Amino acid sequence: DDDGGGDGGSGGGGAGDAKIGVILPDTESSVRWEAADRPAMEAAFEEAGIKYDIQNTEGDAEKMTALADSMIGDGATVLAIVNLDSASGAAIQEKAAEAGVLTIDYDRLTLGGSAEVYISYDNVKVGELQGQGLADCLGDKEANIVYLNGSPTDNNATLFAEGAHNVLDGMSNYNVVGEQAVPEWDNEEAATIFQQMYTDAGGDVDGVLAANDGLGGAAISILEGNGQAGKVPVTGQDATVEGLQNILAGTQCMTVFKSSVGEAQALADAAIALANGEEPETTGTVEDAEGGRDVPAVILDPVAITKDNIAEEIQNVFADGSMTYDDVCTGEFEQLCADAGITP
Amino acid sequence: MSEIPAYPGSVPDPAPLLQLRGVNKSFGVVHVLHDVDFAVYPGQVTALVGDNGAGKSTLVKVIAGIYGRDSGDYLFDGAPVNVHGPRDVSALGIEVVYQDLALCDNLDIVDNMFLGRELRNGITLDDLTMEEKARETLASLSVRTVKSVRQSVASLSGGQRQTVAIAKAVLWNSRIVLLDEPTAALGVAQTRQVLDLVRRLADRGLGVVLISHNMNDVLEVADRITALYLGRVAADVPAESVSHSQIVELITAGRSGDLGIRDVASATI
Amino acid sequence: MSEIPAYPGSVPDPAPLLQLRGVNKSFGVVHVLHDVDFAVYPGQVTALVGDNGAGKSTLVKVIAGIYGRDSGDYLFDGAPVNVHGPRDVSALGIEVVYQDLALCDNLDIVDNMFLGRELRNGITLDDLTMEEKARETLASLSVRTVKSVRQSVASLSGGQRQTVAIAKAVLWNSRIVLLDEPTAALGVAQTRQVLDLVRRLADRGLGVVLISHNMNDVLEVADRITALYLGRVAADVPAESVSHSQIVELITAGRSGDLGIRDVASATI
Amino acid sequence: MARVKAAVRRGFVQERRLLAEEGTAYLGRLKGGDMGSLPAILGLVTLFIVFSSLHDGFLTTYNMANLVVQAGSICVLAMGLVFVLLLGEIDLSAGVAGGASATIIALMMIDHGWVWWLATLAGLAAGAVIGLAIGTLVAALGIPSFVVTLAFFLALQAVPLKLIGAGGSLRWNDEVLRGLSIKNVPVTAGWIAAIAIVVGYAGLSLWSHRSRIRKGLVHKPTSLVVLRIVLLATIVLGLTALLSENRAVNPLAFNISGIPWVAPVVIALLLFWTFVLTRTRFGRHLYAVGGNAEAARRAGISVLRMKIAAFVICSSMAAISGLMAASYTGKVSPGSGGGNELLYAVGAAVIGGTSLFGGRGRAIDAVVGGLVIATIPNGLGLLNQASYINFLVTGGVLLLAASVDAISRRRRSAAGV
Amino acid sequence: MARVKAAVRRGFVQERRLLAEEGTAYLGRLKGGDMGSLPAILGLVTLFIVFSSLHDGFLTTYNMANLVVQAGSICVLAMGLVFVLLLGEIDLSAGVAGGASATIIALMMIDHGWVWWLATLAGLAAGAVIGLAIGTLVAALGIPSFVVTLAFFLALQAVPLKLIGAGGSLRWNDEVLRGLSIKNVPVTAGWIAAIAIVVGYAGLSLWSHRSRIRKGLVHKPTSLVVLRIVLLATIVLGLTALLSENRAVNPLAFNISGIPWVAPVVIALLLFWTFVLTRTRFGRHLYAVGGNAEAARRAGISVLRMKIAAFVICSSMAAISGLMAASYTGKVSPGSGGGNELLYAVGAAVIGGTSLFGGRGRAIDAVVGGLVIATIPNGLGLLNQASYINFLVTGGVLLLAASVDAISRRRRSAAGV
Ligand SMILES: Nc1ncnc2c1ncn2[C@@H]1O[C@H](COP(=O)(O)OP(=O)(O)OP(=O)(O)O)[C@@H](O)[C@H]1O
Ligand SMILES: Nc1ncnc2c1ncn2[C@@H]1O[C@H](COP(=O)(O)OP(=O)(O)OP(=O)(O)O)[C@@H](O)[C@H]1O
Ligand SMILES: [Mg+2]
Ligand SMILES: [Mg+2]
Repeated sequence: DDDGGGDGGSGGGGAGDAKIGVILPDTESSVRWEAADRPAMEAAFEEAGIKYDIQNTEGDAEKMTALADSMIGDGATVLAIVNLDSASGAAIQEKAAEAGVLTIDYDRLTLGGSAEVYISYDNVKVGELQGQGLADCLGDKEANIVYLNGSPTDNNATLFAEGAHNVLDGMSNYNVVGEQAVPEWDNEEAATIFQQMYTDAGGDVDGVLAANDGLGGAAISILEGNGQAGKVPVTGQDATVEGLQNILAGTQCMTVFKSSVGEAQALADAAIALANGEEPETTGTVEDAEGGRDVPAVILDPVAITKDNIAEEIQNVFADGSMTYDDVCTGEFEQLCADAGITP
Repeated sequence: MSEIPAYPGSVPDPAPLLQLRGVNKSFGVVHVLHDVDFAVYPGQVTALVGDNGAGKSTLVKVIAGIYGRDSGDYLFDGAPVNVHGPRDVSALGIEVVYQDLALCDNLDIVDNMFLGRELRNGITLDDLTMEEKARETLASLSVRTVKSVRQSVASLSGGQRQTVAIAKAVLWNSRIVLLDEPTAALGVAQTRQVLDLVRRLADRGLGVVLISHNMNDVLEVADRITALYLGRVAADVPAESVSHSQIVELITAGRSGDLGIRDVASATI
Repeated sequence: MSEIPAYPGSVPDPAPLLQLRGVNKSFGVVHVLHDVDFAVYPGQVTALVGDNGAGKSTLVKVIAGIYGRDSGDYLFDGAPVNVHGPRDVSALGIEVVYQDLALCDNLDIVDNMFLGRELRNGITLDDLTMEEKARETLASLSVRTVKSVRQSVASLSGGQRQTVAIAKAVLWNSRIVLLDEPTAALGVAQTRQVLDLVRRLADRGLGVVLISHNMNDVLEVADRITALYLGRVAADVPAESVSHSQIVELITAGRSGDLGIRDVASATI
Repeated sequence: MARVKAAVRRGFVQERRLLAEEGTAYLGRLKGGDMGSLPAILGLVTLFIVFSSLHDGFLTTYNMANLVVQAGSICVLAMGLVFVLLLGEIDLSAGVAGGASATIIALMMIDHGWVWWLATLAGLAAGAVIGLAIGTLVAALGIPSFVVTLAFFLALQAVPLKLIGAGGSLRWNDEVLRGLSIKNVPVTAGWIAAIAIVVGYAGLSLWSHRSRIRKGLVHKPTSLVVLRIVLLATIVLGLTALLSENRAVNPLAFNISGIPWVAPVVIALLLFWTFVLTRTRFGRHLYAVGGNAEAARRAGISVLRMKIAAFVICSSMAAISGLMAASYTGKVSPGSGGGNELLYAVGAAVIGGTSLFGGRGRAIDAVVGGLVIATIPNGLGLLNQASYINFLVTGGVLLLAASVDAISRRRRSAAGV
Repeated sequence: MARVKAAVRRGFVQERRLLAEEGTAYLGRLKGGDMGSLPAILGLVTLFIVFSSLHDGFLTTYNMANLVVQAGSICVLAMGLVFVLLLGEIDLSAGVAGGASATIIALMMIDHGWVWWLATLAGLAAGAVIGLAIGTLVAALGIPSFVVTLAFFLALQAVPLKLIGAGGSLRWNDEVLRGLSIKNVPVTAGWIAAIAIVVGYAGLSLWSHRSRIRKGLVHKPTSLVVLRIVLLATIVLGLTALLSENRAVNPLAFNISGIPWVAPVVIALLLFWTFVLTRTRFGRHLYAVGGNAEAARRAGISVLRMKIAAFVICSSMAAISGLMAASYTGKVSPGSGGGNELLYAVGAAVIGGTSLFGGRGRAIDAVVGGLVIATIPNGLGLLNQASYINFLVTGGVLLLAASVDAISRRRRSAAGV
C-alpha cells in the first residue's frame, strides 16, 4: 500500500521490510480510536519512517479476523490489535505466530494469547474512578444510586462495573435501587431503561453511575424532563464533548479521561522496537491467568475530570487531538467555559 | 386406457359411490349451502348445474376437502368417512379439476401434472418417464400449440392452462372425477375431446361430476342432473326426464312445474 | 343509457376506428403473432376467433398496451398513435375485459369497478355515488346472488367475478370495448344479458371486439369475424358470408375452401 | 299525540331491530375471525394487566405519560413503513434514514443557527430525497427493495459518521424540538384540542351517516353511531383529564401536567394518514397496487409513481421519527437509528395487522402495534432484571402479542376469506 | 469404409445443427432476460477486476484462500435461508440461532469434554429444535414468520448471554473444528477429491444425456454436454492446482498449501442441497408450496410439514454457519450472530437470484451471492479507508451487484415471463 493516499501511508525505507499493522476495535463505543489513536500512531510511525497499516473493524470480530488475515498477507511483521474479546484475539495471535508475525495487545489484554507486550489503561481502575467520583459528588449522605452499565456483550463494560462496585459496595450509606445493562451501548435504549429505573424508584434516585458519557447523557436527558438535571450527579467516561459540556453545565459529575495520544505513543514505541528486532521498554508485567504467563506490560493511568480540575485537564484533552476549544465552548458553553477558566 | 372392460352405462341407479347428506356451509354470515344432498353414481355422469353464485364450486370444494362442512354427512361407498383435507380425498380416489385451476406458476407443465404424485426411481425423481407420460396425455387432449412440456405454466394461454389441469386429473386411476367448468376456456376441438373423455371415463365405471353452464353439453353427456338454486338442491333427476327449457327454468327460478324448491320466495343466501 | 341515438347497424365498412398493421410479437423464442392485421369498425361487433393458444389474448393485450409490439403499426381514427401502456389506451377510449380478469382481491366490488377512475368530491372520494352506480350496473347484468357491493371480490364465485369485470368496462363512455371470453364463466341468463349488451353497445356506435369459443354466440352477435390460426390471420370476413362449419374449419385447420392461410403446412409458432 | 307516540315507538322498534342485526353481524364477523385491530388491542390489554400486577408503578399516570413519549418515535416510524409494506415492499433503511435526517436537522440548527422549523423542513427534505432515490431504484430499475434498502442501510450510516465524527454526538437542545418529549401541552389547550377532536368526529360520522340514509344506502343503526361517539369521547376526555393532573414523582418539587407534546403530533399524523389512505384516490390506488399490481396497472394506475410515493412517505416519516428519538435522548450520534429500531417498527406494523405481502394495513395498526412494542421495555425496565432475562421476555411477549392476532386471522382464513 | 465415413459426417452435421440451435435458443433466452446466475457472476467478476486493479494483494492466492474462508459462513447461512425464502417466509433469527448453537457446541467440548463430532451433532440438534419451534409457530398457528423470528432473534440472544455470561467468550480451540478455517486439505487428498468431482459430474451428465436420447426426449447437443464438462474440469482442477502451491507470505518460514477445509464443506453442502432441491420429491414440493401454496395443498402436499421442514433446515444450516464463524474467529461470545450477518445472508441469497416472494431460488444462488458479499469487505479491507467510506462503498457496491441482476430480470418480465 504505497500509494500514499487514503489514511494509510508510508515512510522511507528506514526499517527495511518492517511493517506494522494496527487493528482498532470500533467507531461506536468511543470517539478515540479514529480521532486520537489513529492520528497519533500515524505521526509516530511517519516519524520513525516505518511502513504501517491502521484499520478499524467496526465492532465485528469476524471482520477483525479478516483484517488480520489480509494484513499478514500484506506483509506486516508486527501486528497490534485491540481485541473485541480474548478468544478471538487469541485466535488471531495464534495465526500470526504461525506466520511468524509478532503481536501486541493494545488497550485490552488477550487472555490466553501470545502477545509480546501489553499496552493499556487499567479498565477496572476506570470503574474505580467512576465509583469514587460519584461518591465524591454525593458526599456522606444517604443516597439511592442506580447503575447504567455498558453492553452486556462487552467485556470492558463488565470490568467498568466491577471497578465501580469495588469502590461503592464498601460504602454503606449508598443503596443500589437499580442496575441494568444497555444492549450495544444504545443511547436511546439507555434513556428508556433509565427512565424506567427512575420510575421504579419512585423518582427517589440521588446518583447515577453511567458507564460512559453517552449513557450518562441519556440519563441526564430524562432527569431534565423531571426537573432533576444538575441535582442528581451522573458519571461518565471518555471525556467526550458531550460529557465535558455536561460537566461545565453542572449536569454531569465527572468523566474519565484516558489520553489516547499517550497510549498510542507507547504503542508506537513498542511496535517500532519490535519491528527493529529490539526488546520494548515496559513498566512491569500483567498476569494472564488463562494463559498461565506474565505478560510484559506498559500500564497507563486514567484521569478523572470533574468540575474542579476541568480547567487544567481539558488542555490535555485538547492536546489529544480529538477536539478543540471550539468544539466544546460553542454557543451557550462559551460563557460556561470562561466561568470555569477555560481559554482558547 | 380403453382395454378396461366398460361398465354397462345405463344400469338404473346402482349404489352411490359418494354421497353427501344435509350439508350446510357458511362463510361468516353468508350461508352458501343449505341442507344439500348430493350423490355420485359409478358409471354415470352427474351434471351439477346452477346459476352464477348458486354454490356449485363451494359444493365441489366441500367434497374435495378444501372447505370443511358446518354440518352434514360425507359417505363414501356407503360408509361415513372423515375427510380433513385434499390429501384424504385423493386417497379415496377422487380427482378434482377446480374452476380456478390452481397451478403452480413457477413449475413447468410436467411438474404440475405430476404434482404430489411424482414418479420416482429410488429416491430420485424419474423425470424422463414423467415427461413421456405428460406428452402422451396432452396429445390425447388435442393440444397442438404447446411448444414444449417443459414450458412454465405461467406462459400458457387460458385454454392451455385449462387443458393442463384436466390432464392432471385424468392421469390417475381414480374412482371419481369432479370437473368444475372444465370446458369454459376451451376451443371447439378441445371441448369435443373433453366431452368424449367424460363419457369414456363414465363408461369405464368411474363416477363423473360435470359442472357446466352450457346446456347442450350437459344434455349430451349427462346421465343425471342436479340443479342448485341459491345453495339449495332444486332438483336431482335423470337427464332423460328433463328438457333444455326445464333445466334453464330450474336454474334461474328454482322451480319448473312440479320440480323444484317448494318455497322459492323465502329462499335467501 | 338507451337515449343516445342508435348508430345505423349495417352501414357497410365505415372507416376503421382502430387498426393494427403487420403486428409481430414474440416472447423470447416463441413467436406468437405473425404479421397480424386487425381492424375494429364503429358500430360493428368484430368476433375474434381461434384455437386455444392461437394468440387472441396476446393480440388483445397488445391492443390494450399491456404488451409492447415487436413491429407493426397501431392506428386510431386513421392516425398512427404511440401507446406506452394501459393508461394511454384508456385515454383513447378503449376499454378491455381481460380473460384473466385481474381484479384486486383486497378491494371490494365498488372499489374494483371504479379503480383508476374514482369519482371525487373535491379531493375526497365520493363513495356514496360510486356505490349507487355500481349497484345499478350490476343489477342491469342480472346479478342476483351478490350479497353486498361492499363484499371483497376475493369471496366471489367465478361468474360473479366475471360480471364485475364486465361491469367495470361498460361503466364508461368509451369508443371501443374489447371482451376476451366474457361469457366463459357466466350462467345462462347472464350470458344472455352480456350478448344483448354487446349488441346494444355496437348499436350505439361503439366498436366492439368479442372473443369467444362459442360459435353460436359469435354468429348471433358478430358483424365481422377475424380468425387467427397459430398467430396468423386466417380470415377476416363479414359474418354473413361464412357458415358455422366454415369458421370451425378456419379455427382448427387454418383453411376452409378458398379462405385461409395459403401455406398452412409451413406455419409454426 | 297518539300518532306521534306510535311513530316514535315505531322508530324505536326499528332502531332496536337494526342494532340487533348489527350485533349478530359483528358476532358473525368475530366468529369468522375478522377482528380488525381487536387482537392487537387485546394483546396490549394483556400486557397492561401483567405488568401492572407485577409492578405498582406501571399504571401510574407518570409512567403512562412515559410510555406515550417512548412509543412516539416507533409509532411514527411504523406508520411510515405501513405505506411501503402496503405495496409488499420493505425499507430496511428507514431507521438510519431517520438518524441521518436528525443529524442534518441538528447541524442546521447548531452550525447554521437555523430556526427549528426551517431545520425540520430541511430534515424532512433529506428524508424525502432518500425515499425518492430508493423508490426510483426499486420501481424504475426493479431491484428488490430488500437489497436496495440494505444498501441504503449501510450507506446512510456514513452520513452521521462523516458529519458528526466517530463516537461524537450533537446536542439537541432547541426549546421546541427538545420540548417535544419533555414538555407538555398547556392544560387548557389540551382540553380544547380534546374537545375539538370529539366534536369533529361526532360531526363527521353523523353527517356521513345521514348522507347514507338519505341516499338509501346500507347504513349502521343510528344508536351504534352514537355509541361509538360516546365511547371515543369517554376515552379522549378521560385521558385528557388524567394527564391534566400533576403527575411528577415528587409533586411538590416539580409540576408535570398536561398531555406530552408527542401525543398530539402522533395523533395528527395518524388522522392525516388515515384520511389519505381511506378517503383519497391516492390511498385507494396504494391498496390496489399492493393487492394486485398488474390489475392496478391495467386500470391505468402508474405503479412506478405509487412505489416512489410510498418510499418518499416512508423516509419522510422516518425523518420525523428520527427527530422524535433525538428529542427523547437529547442528542444525535452516529449510531442513531442503526440498532433494532427498524425491525421493531416493522414488527409493530405487522402485530397491528399489516401484511408483509401487501394490500392490507392501516395507519392505526402502526400506532397500536407501536404501543405494544413500546410497552415491553417500559414494563421490563421497571422490573430490573438481568439482560438475558430481558431478551427472553421481550421475545416471548412479542410472540404472545402476535399469536393472539394470528390465531384470530387463521380462523378467518379457515373461513375461506 | 465410405459408409462409415458418411455416417460420421452425417452425425457431425446433425451435431453442428443441434449446437447452432442451442446457441440461438441461449441467445434468445439471454435476450429475453432469462440469465440464470450469470448476472451475479458478472457482478463478482466486476468486483474482482476493480479490486485487483486497486490493490496488488487482492488477486494473490493467499488472499483468494482468505476469501474462500471468509465467505464460508455466509454462504452456508444463505443456503439455509434459501429454503425459507423459497416458501416466501423469512428467518431473522438464523444468525443468532447459529450463535446459540455454536455456544452449545463450545460448552459441550469445554465443560463436558465431548469429542468434536458429538458436540457438533448436539449443536445441529439445537439448531433443528429451534427450527422446529419456529416452523410450528409459523405453520400451525399462522403467525407471520417476520414476527416469530424477530421474537426468536431476541430470545435466542439470551442463550449465549446466560451460558457464557455478560462480556465473556468461549475459546474455540478444538483441533478439527478450529482447523476448519485455518487448516488445509492435504494436497494429495485435494487432488483426489477434485478429480472425483470432475469424473462424477462427467459420468452423471453423460449418463442422463444418453437416457434422454434413448427415450427420444428433447436433449442438448452432445458437444455442448462435453463442453460443459471440460469447463468444469478446467475450473476445478485449475483452482486445485493454484491452491496446492505454497501461498504463505514468507514462504521460507512457513508452508501454507492445499484447499482450505471450509471449501469442501461448503461444496458438499451445495451438492447435497442442490440434489435435494432438484432431484427429490421433497425439493419439488418446496417449490410448489412456494409458487402457489393453495395449489400445493390441493395436490395433497402438506404445507404445514413443508414449512416446518424448511425452518428446520434453515436453523440447522445456521448452526453449521455459526460453527464456521466460531472456527474463523476462534471463539464464541454473546454477540455472535447478532450483527448484520442475517441481513447480509438474505442479501446474498437475493443477489444470487432467490426471490423473497417464494418459488424461485437455488442453493448455488446462495454461494454466488455469498461470494459477492464476502468480496466487498475483503477488498475494502485491503484498501484501508476511513470507516464512513467503507459504509458508503459497501452500500454502493451491493446496489451495483444487485442492479446487474435486476436489469436483466426486468427485461425478462418485460418479455412477459
Ligand atoms: N370465501 C367466501 N366468502 C364469502 N362468500 C363466498 C366465499 N366463497 C364463495 N362465496 C359466495 O358463495 C356463493 C357461491 O359461490 P360458488 O363459487 O360456489 O358459486 P358457483 O355456483 O360456483 O358460481 P359460478 O357459476 O359463478 O362459478 C357466492 O355468492 C359467493 O359470493
Ligand atoms: N408470456 C408468455 N411467454 C411465452 N409464451 C407465451 C406467453 N404468453 C402467451 N404465450 C404463448 O403464446 C401463445 C398464444 O397465447 P394466447 O394467450 O394469446 O392464446 P389465446 O388465443 O388467447 O388462447 P385461449 O383461447 O386458450 O385463451 C400460446 O401458445 C402461449 O403458450
Ligand atoms: Mg363456480
Ligand atoms: Mg386467451
